[in-house]
Amino acid sequence: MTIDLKNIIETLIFISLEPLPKEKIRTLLTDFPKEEILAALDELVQDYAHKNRGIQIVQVAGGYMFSTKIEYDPWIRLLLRVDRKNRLSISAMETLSAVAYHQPVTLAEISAFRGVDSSHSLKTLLQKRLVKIIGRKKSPGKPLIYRTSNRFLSYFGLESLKDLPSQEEISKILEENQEVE
Amino acid sequence: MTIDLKNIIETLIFISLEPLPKEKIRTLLTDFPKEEILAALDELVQDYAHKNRGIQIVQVAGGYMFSTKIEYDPWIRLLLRVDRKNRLSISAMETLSAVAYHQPVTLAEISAFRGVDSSHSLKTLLQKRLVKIIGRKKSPGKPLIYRTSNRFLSYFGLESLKDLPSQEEISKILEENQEVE
Amino acid sequence: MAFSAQIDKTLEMDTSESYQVKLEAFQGPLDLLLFLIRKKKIDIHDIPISSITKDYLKYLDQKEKINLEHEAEFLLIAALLIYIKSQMLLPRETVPEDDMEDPRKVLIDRLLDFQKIKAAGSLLREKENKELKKWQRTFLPPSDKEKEEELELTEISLFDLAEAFFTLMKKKERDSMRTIKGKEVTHEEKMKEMLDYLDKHSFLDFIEYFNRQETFAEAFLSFFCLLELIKARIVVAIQESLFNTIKVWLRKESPS
Repeated sequence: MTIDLKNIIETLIFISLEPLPKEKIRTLLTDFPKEEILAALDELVQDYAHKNRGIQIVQVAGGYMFSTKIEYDPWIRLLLRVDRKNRLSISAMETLSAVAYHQPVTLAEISAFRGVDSSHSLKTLLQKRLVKIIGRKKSPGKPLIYRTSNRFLSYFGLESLKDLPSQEEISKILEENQEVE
Repeated sequence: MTIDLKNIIETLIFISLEPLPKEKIRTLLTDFPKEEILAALDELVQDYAHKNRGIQIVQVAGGYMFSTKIEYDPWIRLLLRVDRKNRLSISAMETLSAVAYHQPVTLAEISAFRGVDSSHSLKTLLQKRLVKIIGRKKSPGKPLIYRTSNRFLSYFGLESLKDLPSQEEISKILEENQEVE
Repeated sequence: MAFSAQIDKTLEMDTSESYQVKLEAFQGPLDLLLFLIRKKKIDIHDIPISSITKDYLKYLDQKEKINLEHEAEFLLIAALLIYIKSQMLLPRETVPEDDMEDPRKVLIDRLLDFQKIKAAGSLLREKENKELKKWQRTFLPPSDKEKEEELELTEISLFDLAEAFFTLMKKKERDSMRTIKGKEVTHEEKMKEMLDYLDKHSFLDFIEYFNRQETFAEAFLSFFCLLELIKARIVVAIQESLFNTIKVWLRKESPS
């Protein structure tokens, strides 16, 4: 059997428990030219995407990782004997969206955006590691500053913060809401 | 996309925490006839075996599981080595937290606080330059005294050590969440 | 007014929750305000402030019976509305239009921001629903030939760091409580512990070992045990110079 660049990359992504960044793959494979690596990577992702397969390679949080496809969720839960994974509460989701769109942000700012005290939701998000403390604001009281984490990105299947729903998508939702009422 | 028996099996083997026995697969997929399951399983193993791939499905300890191929071991080791270098283990983080909140501090004091010998973690932190030696204590044995470095501050976005989260701030987060759960 | 009746019903729902307002429909004053605007089927940019304010203040009236302390934001919104209302009621001076900032703008901006967050939240929810059905492995494949490493973290934040510390501190507090309460280390146990340690490690740094003892009693006991072990010629203790640590070694020829 031959040593194949595509196979090496497949193995690396398979073995990595975190999304494996493109740059890291390149630094690990210094013997191969950059173009070849990128081409093999693309080909690999396409292989999994196009063929009728149960598992796939997804691009999240700035890296590549293996994941199952959504349609097989019922069988996985059967195997692992678990219920549907818990969703975030409404207030946690809103708090998270306030952090995502206004980061870096303080608790007071989040509460102002949402119009309610958000300390409880923020705690939940910290515990779930979807949000992290990155330091303190240089203002009176030196409040802690929060940002979304890498786990946030993979939780929502986002490659980077640029992939957050855009202003256009949000405006569309707002218009739809108005039409409904 | 269609739900395919072979894909279901592939997903189950992928996500299973231990080698997945044939019988287990059959008990999970009672909707499918036994012959079909065995045929799909064979086909799946053949797929991986015959095509030039980086990963394979192997039969061990009475079950099926995904495995990497031996020829790619050098790259796996490379990845694991790089990962280790860039990560802080839980014990290193505990040690770092002990230094951060108790500084200036000696190894014996850190070990006493954590209840385990912390020399290895401390060495890691020194190598990562998150901790520095500032001198020796004027006590029997003249142990070295450690402090967090400037790099520690910039890593965590802190202006000064006064900005570390206080016990009140953290216990608020920890305790109220415990009530919820 | 039919509309008021409907609002009142909603208010009853809220008051029964003693206004923590964790209902699906309402999370707080901005939510309520949006609700009021929507029920009147009006554009957010064209809020008929006086009637909305009336409804809102009525709502606040009811709320006062309950719990105002926690929701400082309520007062802020109320103050904002009252301010806007007063501006609208006051006879206008003849100031050129564009010199006057529309007091409603502040409120509209906040409401728009708020709406956007809610809308973004609903878009994220769709993604969440999809992602929760995908599964990743949380373990290294067993084929990995490297020896098992301790669990590692990739992204540590200040919170993780602080949490690690205060959790350790709590654990230590609990442990020392237990020791004080009764768990007495016996002479034999301590002796065995020291010998086990010496078996595993080539030597024992006694100062460090001494410092690591959780209580004074235990530290004293370990010192006593050391003396006994020396006397029994099981170990040898060496202090290279004054103030240097005491190193304890197992005697090779020690009676077994």
